[in-house]
Amino acid sequence: MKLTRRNFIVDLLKGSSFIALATSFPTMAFAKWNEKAFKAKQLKQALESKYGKQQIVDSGDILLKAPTIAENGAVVPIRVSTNIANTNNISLFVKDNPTPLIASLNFGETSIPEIQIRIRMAKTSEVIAIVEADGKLYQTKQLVKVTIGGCGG
Amino acid sequence: MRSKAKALTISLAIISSISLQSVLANETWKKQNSHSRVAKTDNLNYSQIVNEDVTRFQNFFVKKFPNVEFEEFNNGVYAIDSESREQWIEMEDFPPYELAVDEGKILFEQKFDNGKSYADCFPDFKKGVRQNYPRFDQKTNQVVTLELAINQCREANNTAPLAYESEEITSISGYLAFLSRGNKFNLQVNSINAYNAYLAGKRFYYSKRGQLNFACSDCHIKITGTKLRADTVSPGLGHPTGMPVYRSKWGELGSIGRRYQECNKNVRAVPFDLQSEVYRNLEYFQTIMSNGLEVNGPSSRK
Amino acid sequence: MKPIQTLTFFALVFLALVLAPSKSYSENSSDIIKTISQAENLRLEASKLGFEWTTTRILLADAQKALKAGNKEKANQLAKRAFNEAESAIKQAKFAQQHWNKSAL
Amino acid sequence: MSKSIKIKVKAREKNGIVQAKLLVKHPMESGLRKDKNGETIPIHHLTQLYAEYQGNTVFQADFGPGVAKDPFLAFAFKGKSGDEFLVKAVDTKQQTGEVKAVVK
Repeated sequence: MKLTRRNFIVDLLKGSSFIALATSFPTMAFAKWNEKAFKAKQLKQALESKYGKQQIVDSGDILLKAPTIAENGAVVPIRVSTNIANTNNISLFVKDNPTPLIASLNFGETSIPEIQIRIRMAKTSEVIAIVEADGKLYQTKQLVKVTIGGCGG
Repeated sequence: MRSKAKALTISLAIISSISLQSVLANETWKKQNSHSRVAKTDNLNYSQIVNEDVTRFQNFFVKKFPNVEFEEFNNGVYAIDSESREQWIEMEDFPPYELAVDEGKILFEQKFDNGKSYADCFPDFKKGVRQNYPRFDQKTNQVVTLELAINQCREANNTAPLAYESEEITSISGYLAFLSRGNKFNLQVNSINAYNAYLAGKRFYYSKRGQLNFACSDCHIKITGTKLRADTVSPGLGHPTGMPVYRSKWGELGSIGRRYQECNKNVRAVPFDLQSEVYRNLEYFQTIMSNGLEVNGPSSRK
Repeated sequence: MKPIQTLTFFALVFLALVLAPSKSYSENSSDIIKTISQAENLRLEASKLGFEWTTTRILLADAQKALKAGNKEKANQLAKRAFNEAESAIKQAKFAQQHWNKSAL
Repeated sequence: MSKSIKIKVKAREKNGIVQAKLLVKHPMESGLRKDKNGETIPIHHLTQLYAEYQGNTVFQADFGPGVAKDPFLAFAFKGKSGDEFLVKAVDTKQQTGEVKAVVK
């Protein structure tokens, strides 16, 4: 891959703005940050805090793209997308992280259920993506190896 | 005196015409040193020796990795490791160093108390200056890295220098590198003093040190491409081109000096100070070995 | 005279008993201290050459700590290891000086 | 509501879908790391992020400390080139950030 100054400048100047302003949050359109689920130390607790006892079924309609071997557990790129109709939430869990719930992503009516995110992994673990659609829960899993590096390239 | 020098110039010109590289070096030199006869003879000898080193060094990697295009070597380990490369491409999609580049632009444009700014020290910054560093400064007889030049600029404008590896200095150097993307390194050694600095860097590169008894070259030449525990060892060609680098391990931009310190510690050798003469000479040597590659800093690495 | 002689005798025996361990301690300790300081000098020499190992300092600090804690055997061992390391680092520097060019491309 | 959080957004429209990518400058301290002196660095991470387009929240994210430092997120919604949209973020210290971006 070639990163040229030219295509970079175009991105930098046209594609983005960099105005950071102090702001207030007058309306919280979505649910409150789920403290109990995010602070849960076991996957089971995290799942229960987020979904109650609701059943989660395995699904082949969720695409979870994660590296087989993570270059560095500090930054693991993940992609999730699904074609399950009426998806309103995709959540990511790392089973063996100190706190397994990583992120919960809510989709409005006009948004597309596909995301990319960079996560942290403390060690080799299953990464689980759970899709919520029409009140039902679907999941898919992938093992991501996190190794102890030597020199670090 | 004059005819002797002329004869010398002619004979050296013949030698230099053997390789295109040294002819180019000679041209560069003519522009720079038309007033200095001593430097003149030095230039031809040393630039030729050095350029032969460059050719041997680069040929080793080109032969070692026949499927890698020469231009690709500035991508470090990602030029040779496809699994890592995929994750890196994900990172480069919106690399974390972009925030630092933006910050660097803001810092670069700030004025010093005397009304001047960095642009007065780096008049060609828009065209890109990264490829000119590190350069050998004849006046002070030392290698000047981009980071050192940034601090020299501050001091020339009565402003306190920045701490090396501070967010400010790495952001500014990251911004300058970014503006230089696509420019090729083509550093030439033009004097005996510059050659000595180059040689000191070269000696360091090939000297075993630390409890593990490893030289830079042991990892990055001898066993490059193999796995060292879980990591593929990157090729020694192209290390400086992507500097400064955002390492995921650091979570921020850092210079090649910070990386040198890490490497030294990895082999259990006491590291040198940031911007110490030893590291500046090493950076000089390594950058010269990367002549012909494009600047692609700042970069992201694991 | 006799009681004094007896007293002196007992006093000497007493002193010998009391001082014996501390005497052998001070001998050993001074040896260890000597090894530590020799190792420290070699470490500094290696450092000047630019070839100091990170591990040597740690060994020396640990040797000092062990000595303070009264663990002479351990202190002695650590000091000797530090000495050997520092010596190796200097050898390494000299080796590099002569041979670096052989591995150069 | 003191220091503001820096957010950088890139958004591009293709066939009526806006691909938005953002990077937030944030340490994302997990509360598990120790500093050089062995002291635990207090937890400090982003908790929520909102994307507003034409007055509606089209996308919303809740983060725990398991999101990498300087969080990156990409999402997509129906929209068109030239339109503005807004991204807001808040963290555990109630610091906030906001950025307006124009869809390419």
